[in-house]
Amino acid sequence: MSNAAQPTAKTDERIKDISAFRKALIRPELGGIVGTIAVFTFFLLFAFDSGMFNSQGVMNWSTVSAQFMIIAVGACLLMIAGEFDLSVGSMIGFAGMMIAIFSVTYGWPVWLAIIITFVLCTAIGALNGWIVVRTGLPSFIVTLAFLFILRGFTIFLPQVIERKTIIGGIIDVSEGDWLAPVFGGKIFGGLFTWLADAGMIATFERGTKAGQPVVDGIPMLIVWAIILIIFGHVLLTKTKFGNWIFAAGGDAEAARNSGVPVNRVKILMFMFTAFCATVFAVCQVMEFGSAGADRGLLKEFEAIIAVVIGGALLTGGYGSVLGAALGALIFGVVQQGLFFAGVESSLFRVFLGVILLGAVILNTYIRRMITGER
Amino acid sequence: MSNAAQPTAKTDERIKDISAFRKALIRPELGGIVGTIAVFTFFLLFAFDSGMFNSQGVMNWSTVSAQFMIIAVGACLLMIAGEFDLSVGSMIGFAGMMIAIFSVTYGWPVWLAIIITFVLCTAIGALNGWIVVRTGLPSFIVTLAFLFILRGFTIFLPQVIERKTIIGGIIDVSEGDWLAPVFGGKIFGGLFTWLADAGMIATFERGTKAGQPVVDGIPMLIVWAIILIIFGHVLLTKTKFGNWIFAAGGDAEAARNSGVPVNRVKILMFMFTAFCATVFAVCQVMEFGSAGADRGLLKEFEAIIAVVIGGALLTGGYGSVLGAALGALIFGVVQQGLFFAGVESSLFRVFLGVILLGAVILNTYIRRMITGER
Amino acid sequence: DGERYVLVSHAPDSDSWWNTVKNGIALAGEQMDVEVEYRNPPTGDLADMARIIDQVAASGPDGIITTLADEDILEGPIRNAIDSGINVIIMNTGSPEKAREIGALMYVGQPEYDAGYAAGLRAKSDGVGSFLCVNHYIVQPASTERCQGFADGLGVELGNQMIDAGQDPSEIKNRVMAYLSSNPDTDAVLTLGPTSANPTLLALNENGMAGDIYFGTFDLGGDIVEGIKSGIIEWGIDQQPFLQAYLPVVILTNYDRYGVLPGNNVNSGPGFVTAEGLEKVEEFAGEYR
Amino acid sequence: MTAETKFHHGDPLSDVKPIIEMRNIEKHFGRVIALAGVSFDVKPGECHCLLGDNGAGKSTFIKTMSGVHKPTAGEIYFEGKPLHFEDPRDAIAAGIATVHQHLAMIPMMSVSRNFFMGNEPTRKVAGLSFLDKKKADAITMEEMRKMGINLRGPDQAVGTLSGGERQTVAIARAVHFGAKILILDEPTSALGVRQTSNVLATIDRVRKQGVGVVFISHNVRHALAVGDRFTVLNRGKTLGTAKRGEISSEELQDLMAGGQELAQLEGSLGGTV
Amino acid sequence: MTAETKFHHGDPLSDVKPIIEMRNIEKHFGRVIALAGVSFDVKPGECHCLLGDNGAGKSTFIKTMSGVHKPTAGEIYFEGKPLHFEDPRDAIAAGIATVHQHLAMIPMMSVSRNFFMGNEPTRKVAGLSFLDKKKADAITMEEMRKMGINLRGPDQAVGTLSGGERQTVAIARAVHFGAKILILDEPTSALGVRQTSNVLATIDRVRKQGVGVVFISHNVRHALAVGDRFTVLNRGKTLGTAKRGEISSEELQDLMAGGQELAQLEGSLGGTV
Ligand SMILES: Nc1ncnc2c1ncn2[C@@H]1O[C@H](COP(=O)(O)OP(=O)(O)OP(=O)(O)O)[C@@H](O)[C@H]1O
Ligand SMILES: Nc1ncnc2c1ncn2[C@@H]1O[C@H](COP(=O)(O)OP(=O)(O)OP(=O)(O)O)[C@@H](O)[C@H]1O
Ligand SMILES: [Mg+2]
Ligand SMILES: [Mg+2]
Repeated sequence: MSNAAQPTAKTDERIKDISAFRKALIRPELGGIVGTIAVFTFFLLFAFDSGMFNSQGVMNWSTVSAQFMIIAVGACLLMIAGEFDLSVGSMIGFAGMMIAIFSVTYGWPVWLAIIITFVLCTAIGALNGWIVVRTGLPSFIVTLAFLFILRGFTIFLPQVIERKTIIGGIIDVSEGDWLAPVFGGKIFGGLFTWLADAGMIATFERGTKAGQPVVDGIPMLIVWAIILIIFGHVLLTKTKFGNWIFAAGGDAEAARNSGVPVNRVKILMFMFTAFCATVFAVCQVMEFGSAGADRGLLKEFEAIIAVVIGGALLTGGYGSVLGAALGALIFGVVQQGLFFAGVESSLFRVFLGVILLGAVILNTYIRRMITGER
Repeated sequence: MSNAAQPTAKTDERIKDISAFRKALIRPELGGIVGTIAVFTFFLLFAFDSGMFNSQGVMNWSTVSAQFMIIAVGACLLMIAGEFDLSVGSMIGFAGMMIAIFSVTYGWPVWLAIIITFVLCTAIGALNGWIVVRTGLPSFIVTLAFLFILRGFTIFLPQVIERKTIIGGIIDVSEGDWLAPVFGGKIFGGLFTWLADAGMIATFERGTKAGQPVVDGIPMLIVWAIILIIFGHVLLTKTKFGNWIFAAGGDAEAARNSGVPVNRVKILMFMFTAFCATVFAVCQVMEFGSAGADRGLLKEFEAIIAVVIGGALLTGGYGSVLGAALGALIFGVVQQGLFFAGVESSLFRVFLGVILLGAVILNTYIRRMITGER
Repeated sequence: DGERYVLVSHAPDSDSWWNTVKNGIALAGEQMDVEVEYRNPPTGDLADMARIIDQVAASGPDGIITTLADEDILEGPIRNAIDSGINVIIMNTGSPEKAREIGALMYVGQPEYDAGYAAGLRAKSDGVGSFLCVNHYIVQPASTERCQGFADGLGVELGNQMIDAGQDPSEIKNRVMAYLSSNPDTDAVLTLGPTSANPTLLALNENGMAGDIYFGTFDLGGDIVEGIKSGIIEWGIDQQPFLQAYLPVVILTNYDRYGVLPGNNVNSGPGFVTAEGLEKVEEFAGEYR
Repeated sequence: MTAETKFHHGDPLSDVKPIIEMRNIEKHFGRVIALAGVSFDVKPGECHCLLGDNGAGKSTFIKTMSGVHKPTAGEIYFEGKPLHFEDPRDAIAAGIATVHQHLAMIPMMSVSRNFFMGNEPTRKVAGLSFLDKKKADAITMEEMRKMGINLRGPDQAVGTLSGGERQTVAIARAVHFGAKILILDEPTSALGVRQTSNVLATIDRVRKQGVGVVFISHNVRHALAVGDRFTVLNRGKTLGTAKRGEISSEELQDLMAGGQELAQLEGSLGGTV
Repeated sequence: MTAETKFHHGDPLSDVKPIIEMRNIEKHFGRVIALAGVSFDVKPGECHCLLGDNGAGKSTFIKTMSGVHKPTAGEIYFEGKPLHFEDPRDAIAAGIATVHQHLAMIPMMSVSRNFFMGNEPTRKVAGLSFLDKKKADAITMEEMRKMGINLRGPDQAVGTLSGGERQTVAIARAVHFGAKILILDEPTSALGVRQTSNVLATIDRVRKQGVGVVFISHNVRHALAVGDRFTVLNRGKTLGTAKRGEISSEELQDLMAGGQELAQLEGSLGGTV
């Protein structure tokens, strides 16, 4: 009998159809796309002639957005895996300080300082993750503890070692280093010089750099942002491991029973978040040449906000790296754009709060349509 | 047949008994009690002669702890009801600023300013709660938005109205007001004078107040802390509504189906949290006579930390007000104690993080024993 | 007419001292009939400040007034602004030498270490040997420099005498009390601005040391002036933030309009404000002082 | 009394007024039409079984009855009067107790707090009303003992009870509050043989007290063992209501499966489902 | 073939080597002794039913078999060799597929991602291995069609499926990956008549392919319909294993209820449970 017993497939008369167009629209990034269009339309209308869209202005908000993107990619994957990390901001400060201490105070070669810092910080990320998976505590609490611990050390160590809360002079020591330009350099300098010569972008009018283009290349920060976004997106949507990330965040128990190594996935994502924070810190240190105890304050919230604006679900299992990148772009453009538009700067926070609420409500609506969740 | 069909009651041979002593120990406050004993033992041993335990020193850490207690009570009940509020810190700044603007800038009587501020702030708390229950969004996101919105207004409004970010002069305008001493006054002044005359507490030896007792009364801040703890404890454990708070946090859907008005409970708890934040703000404004845009920074975390150290579960449905009060006490004593003990002050954050982690792991262990949770 | 000048500070949103600066540029803007704007990194993160300078430069103002809170970070962006044809004046933190080096028109302000050092010398001559520095903004290099300068002026090690007081007034107050009760033989208290001075005043009032302990502070504010008047505070170091903001706007405007420029830097501080001649200070403390 | 069972069955006279009557209830969830017009009533002292396939809409239907969902269309008459339930509290106040399919117990709360959740006994002290914990504990212990479960103490957390024990707490609670209607949504699906028999016996006992019982099940035998009337739902519509004795086990099963491929199924399972 | 069923039943010869053999498995959870020494084996091509009361330890037992829990004591032999499962991945790799009582599906993920969760097909591109989404989608659609479920598309989220459909996805997944042992933990308890029959038919089909099936149920009739051997657990211990035909429905029920108050129960329910 066997096969005969199977009822033939049925279609459900109790569900109305939805149009293909609407179906194409329903994706996690939709909120981010709508937001991006809205934000650019707004600023094109109201701040077009404020310098926001000249080469320097574009580079400015691109750089700021790229910063947000770097930490948002890490936070996004971690959030999809069902956890989040409040220690990102402190990690940024800590990583920068470590590089400064290693290279300036101890005089190690900069490449070594960078590599050791990466190892150290991803190890701390792994520790975070290990505590979370071992104790089953909410990551909120565990990473909140590390927020304080890392910030404490970031203030304490340089005071003890150098009796300052800021350590400078990194640009000098990184002269000629092979690894430093990977984080602090710029690329496509030739292209911009050519553009400037062709009169397409502005040049400096005076000083040592007179005649050179005001924008003399794409900072590695932006390159890193693009690399990390592509990496994160491919990892999440095109690989086996990406499926595991979704599964770990969607229902850890179910995933574990289906053979997904949930603990490993979560710990790796904590490490990746720490890695992104370190990339952020190294780029910053290499660009500015100093590390301070105040670096990265509140960046953990900014990362989470960008990710949530980009459509990910705080409780895990749902989201997209492209969405998070768009969220970071919106965040960066709004933050810088409000300045360009001449809005009183203390109102920035009010806007941020309102945008966050609006984005999240829009995203919830979209997500309900996708998952048929109740 | 009916009754006959019921099997007789059985005892379970598959579960080992636990001793009555161990059973008595297993309570949400246990972690808090153990922590408090540990902390006091530590400081009695290492900081006894630093002035930490003379009348002035005791008053010092009591005041700090009382502050934490006031916001911890609100955060605790809200957390047990299954939500939390990241806007507490901003609310403190906002409430203080509103009082200052109403009383100093607009010249309203202080009692009116205080009452209107209470109404305004609890209304904002209700709005928070309403958005959370209506949209079903995580309270993390909603209150994070309000963290930014309220802080933005706290910075923006006084600048627009008074062209300052600190508004002072509240002590002058509150002279003779009937409501102001309820928040800013001290009680039992006579008792302390008597104690000093009897030589039981020290008197000032020099300066303008020579001869007066070093501690001249119990600040209303401490009185408020005690009132709120008692109120919260009775509400939670001795009333119908307390049962609803547990139910709402334990499983909102189940509670709703059993006839618990979950939405009302949650909104009321958001309002109570806002109320506690306002009490904190009013006491502070009345004591210091000024309101600043930077007041209350990071207080939301401190409240959550105290509550979590006190044994409550971040995910709701479990905890105790007494535990939260002990958590606040531990927090306050450690913070001040490190100063008395002369530990490098920037290490305070490191200690805080370590204590938080330790407390939370201890509490998890205790809770698993209670609930048989896996 | 209608020139546009932007002041970029390093202070977080909530720092009340900068208010005077805002009022200073606003008044200058009004008087000179130019457009003025104030920008700052919301959390006080200096890396964010660098971005703001870049951005201000992109918006093409006629001039930028900014601080040099950290040379390493800010030098690049400021140089770029200067090189793209924008006049820059350094205010507040920094030093005349550095300002000249990076090509700014001039420096208006008070070098922090020097101010601390001068205060230390003064305190030493008043017989102070040990002190407590109440640092309410420990992550900011300039704050630490003030404490360091003071210690060097006194000729003692800074060591544990600087505490991380936090920004909450109750915390500051209680930490000061805790420190003083475990170190009762401290000679002096140094606060770094109204944020730490006001709660410290209350702390001293409460533990009875008011008027007894040597109390000096940086920067003025309503309560500080009160304290000086009543003799609790020995002196306040006034760096005249109003001038730091007002003068650059006036100077830039005149430079742009008529090409005139003072030949020297302006040291707006340190000036010691003591109990003498307080009325004007009192009237405008927190707004223009 | 029929052959298959030894339960006493009431004779729900057709002239007895129903306690609750639902007429043409519809319920849509967005694009999903969960109920497309269902009529149903419950009379005092009867056990009315609601049967049907997965997703037929049984749970949705009883949720409109217990105030969890508001119907999209249709009327509800309670004791003859039209009624609107704003939320479950209203339904509970009117006398409708429900044991939901997914248990309405809170694991971290004690048994006695769970038992009285939403119905806490109070005691006035100085004009304020406080929870009467003593009374709550005593009643809980007593009721659980009656159901054959010996608690370690009223403070034991529900999380430490087995699934069957929790189910029993939920039923005991519903029975205790003297409801006029007791709704049980698949109370037996997760239960073992003994627990099932216990639940069926309880239904019988409650019915004798004049309470109307709505019993949802997939198991035809359980339904036939205690039911007085049987309503079958299929894809959001009623296929009709039958009285006890008017319908055989095979016919009922036929209806529940939607009547389609039944010949095949019947053959393959030998009528044992 | 017996009278009650028309299924073909294999004749598990006693000399066929079991695929997996569990000896004296014990499992303690802190103070709770969930399993107090259980022995069990599964032979290829047979359906071995695991029966028992609520909390008897059935789920706990099969979880030790599928690598979710590590046994506190006892040995596991897989194809004659002693084996330790560190986690479910090991068990899956060894060929043990499990459909857990509480579904192992993730509502927000698409059907095809769920189907392949933990077993994703990959494709090499430039030396790196990527998810082969096309293949996954095609297989999912095909397998679901075979089970009688017509998806809107492989990207449909599992959350939009009905409970019965989800159960079917879980079973289809387990069957697809060519397991040597298929464990089903109460697959039928939440299912309607038609879905149940479908699941039983699937068990039969899989068994014919030589797979050993472990089937857990509370329902004696479902068990008798497909089972070849029956092991009854009671309070963490085995009450014994019986072969098909050696035991009657009544005896089995007797054992499952613990044998105590059965006379009473039997009477009150007329043997209908
Ligand atoms: N809140 C909701 N939102 C959207 N659809 C819903 C909701 N609740 C139920 N449904 C849908 O309505 C239909 C009926 O579901 P219901 O739970 O009432 O079935 P049931 O008869 O109780 O099934 P079962 O026997 O599996 O418990 C299903 O298709 C279900 O997916
Ligand atoms: N992780 C765990 N921690 C503590 N106790 C557990 C755990 N898992 C199961 N138990 C206990 O072990 C016993 C057996 O549970 P199990 O789930 O195996 O029963 P079951 O036979 O599957 O019951 P059911 O028929 O209700 O599914 C129960 O008393 C249960 O409470
Ligand atoms: Mg149902
Ligand atoms: Mg089970």
